[in-house]
Amino acid sequence: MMCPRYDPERFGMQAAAGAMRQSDLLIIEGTITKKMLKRVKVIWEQMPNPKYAIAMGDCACSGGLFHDSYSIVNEVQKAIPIDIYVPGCPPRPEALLNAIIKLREKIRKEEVYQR
Amino acid sequence: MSAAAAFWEGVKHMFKKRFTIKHPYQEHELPDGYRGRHLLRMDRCIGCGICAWICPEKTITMVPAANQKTYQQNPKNRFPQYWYVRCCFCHFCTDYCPTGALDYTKDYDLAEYEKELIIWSPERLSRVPEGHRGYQTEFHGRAGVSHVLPTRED
Amino acid sequence: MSILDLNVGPQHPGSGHMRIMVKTDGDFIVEATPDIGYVHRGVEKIAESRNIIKNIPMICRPNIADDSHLNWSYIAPIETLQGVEVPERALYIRTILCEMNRIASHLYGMAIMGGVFSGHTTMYMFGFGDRELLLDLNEMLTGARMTFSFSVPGGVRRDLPGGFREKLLDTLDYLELHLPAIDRIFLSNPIFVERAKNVGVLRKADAVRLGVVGPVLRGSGVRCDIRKDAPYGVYDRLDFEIPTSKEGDSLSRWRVRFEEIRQSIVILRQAIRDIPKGPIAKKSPIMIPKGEAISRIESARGEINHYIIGDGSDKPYRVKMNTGSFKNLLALPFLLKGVHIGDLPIIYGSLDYWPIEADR
Amino acid sequence: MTAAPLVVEERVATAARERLGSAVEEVKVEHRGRISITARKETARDVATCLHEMGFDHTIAVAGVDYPVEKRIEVIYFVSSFSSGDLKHVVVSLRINLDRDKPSMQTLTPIWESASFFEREAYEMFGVDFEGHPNLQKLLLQDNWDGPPPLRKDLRIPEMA
Repeated sequence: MMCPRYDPERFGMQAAAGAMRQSDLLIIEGTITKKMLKRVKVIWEQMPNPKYAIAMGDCACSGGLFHDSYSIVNEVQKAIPIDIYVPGCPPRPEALLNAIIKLREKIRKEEVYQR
Repeated sequence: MSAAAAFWEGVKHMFKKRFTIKHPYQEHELPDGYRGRHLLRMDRCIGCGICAWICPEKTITMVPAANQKTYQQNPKNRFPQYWYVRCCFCHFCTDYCPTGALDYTKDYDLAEYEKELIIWSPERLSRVPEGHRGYQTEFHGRAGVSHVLPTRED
Repeated sequence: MSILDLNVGPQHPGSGHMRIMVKTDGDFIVEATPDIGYVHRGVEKIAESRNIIKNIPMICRPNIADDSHLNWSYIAPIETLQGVEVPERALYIRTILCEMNRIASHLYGMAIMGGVFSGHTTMYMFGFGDRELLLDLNEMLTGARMTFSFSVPGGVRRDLPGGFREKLLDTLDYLELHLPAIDRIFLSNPIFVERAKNVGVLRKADAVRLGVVGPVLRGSGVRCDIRKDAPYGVYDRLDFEIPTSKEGDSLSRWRVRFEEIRQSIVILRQAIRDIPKGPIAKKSPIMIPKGEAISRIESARGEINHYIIGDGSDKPYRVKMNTGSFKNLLALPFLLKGVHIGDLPIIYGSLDYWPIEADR
Repeated sequence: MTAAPLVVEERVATAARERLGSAVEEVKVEHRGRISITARKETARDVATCLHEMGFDHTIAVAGVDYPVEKRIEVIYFVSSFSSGDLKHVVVSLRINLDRDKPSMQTLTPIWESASFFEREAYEMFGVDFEGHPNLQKLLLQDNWDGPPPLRKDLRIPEMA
């Protein structure tokens, strides 16, 4: 999605590439295994409030193709509050951009203290 | 090959045609046969459940049609219901459907705030997106149980 | 001499999660042990519980940048066991999809592993920009951008759509014009050459001893490519060279991948020119007869094997999946010994390591 | 596929039979490019060294297979060759049968260093103990994995009917 054709910087978005303390949107892209869940929680705690999370792709939303695997976390929303689910395997870049536009509408509507 | 040549290579691209598609205002034109959301033709579905059987993630559950509508070709009154949060869009269901009741659409925007909203009932599936051309027979596998596909001279 | 522990964390701008536990003494790495498994999804266990058609989308997921090779490598043993004779046209269509995928996968690797890891954003934009054109072709042929699940035992699922031939030839012409630009800004850019030359040198003997595969092996001067050594599909009818280079450093590995893009363009032109007419699939039941078979397919990251044991039912008894990245992982601790910490991204990037494919 | 004369495969098979003799239970040429050698646990190491000298210098895969009915676990080393020209298309599968309750064998890493990560994975997924392996630890599973080795047939996942 970050590529020149669907340039997200038009929306004021930049890949933080690991700088969790300055980012406020966490896109969970792909499967969360049990081994990775600890690290995802650590990242989520490090992000400053208000922060939002998008579950991108089937594996992040519901385990998708690997829903009956022994090392997969099927419901990520138990660990991290997810704001928007983007189905698709992987979803199209436009689907993710539309989801981010939808998230911005949700942010405008709700007050900050609700976070 | 000096660094200046490399730098000039990048600068040269400033004068070329812009590559970015301004997404919400310009749309990338999708080819026919793009594997997006499914389209269900409720007058063709016989409720056999082959789509539910072949689905790798068990996304499809067979549910009765809403508001007691009955279809004579579907005695058991069972229609596929998709939970798109689990669907991998491989479209084996469309290929294996013996009566060709399922079809490809170019609709890919399915994001929702809650997971339960992404459950598509048969009625919601049978809504035809605008600009949908019935290319169903051209791409449709009509494979029956074993997947022999029609030959098509290029 | 104080040894400090440094975690090159599981999440980093590269593709997929993989941690390298690095022990450093000052600026130099004493020892680096890779800690993988953050994206291990147990593909082999699930594959034993689904029938061979249901397995296809799942088997292709570990490497979505290189989906068609995993698919072909999973299908090949089933076809040998079933004894089904795949029609010519289907083999040609598979070769076309695989070579398009190899170019897209190399561009992805150069963009992320080469560009982002060495802070070279222009290469990132060039690589992903050109890759989009190939994804459009994939959409046209199979209906999906990266995850096709396109080959089924006995053939392929769709025929070439109208207008595909012209669009493919146009894209190849554009790529051939744009490759020198990529070469000027990246491979021959003195800033990148300074960082990548004589960095992470893997000599020929070590490459053979460690059993690395693909461009990493050919970068060290070993001329080995499954498409030439044990030709499958229609590769014995296509003539192309195998690019190798002697030095075995990071730059030569990228140079080998860059030349392979050129060779893939040559292959694609021949394949689209003499593709025969005829059926694209043959009726084959959803069942694997008793027996076992192993396949060898050359993917963008090296040799992929699928070892499948059938027991007569529709579910495979055992699927052993083996990918190039898992074999190249052995070179990482060897290459990182006694290296300056600044070279770690360059060496790790030059292996074009795809953690999801390695963890399976 | 034309039945090309299996010259190379026959030559390798006969060479293996002479040099190993009793150490090998069975040497079979399956079809073009595939030879399978079944060896016992004790003689695995010298069969491996003999194959290494013959030119098979790296492993392309090590697969574990669990046969609960026959109470055995089979470890298969698929080896091939980079250096020698005519052996490039040949894959030799060295099969070793181990008892299922306590599967353990001597590691072949000193001979084929490319097998070290494969053996760690077989140790983790099947519980096969490779004596003498440089660092036999977990590779893929999560840190607090307490279940049985996952790829054994007795760990059932929900979908297994």
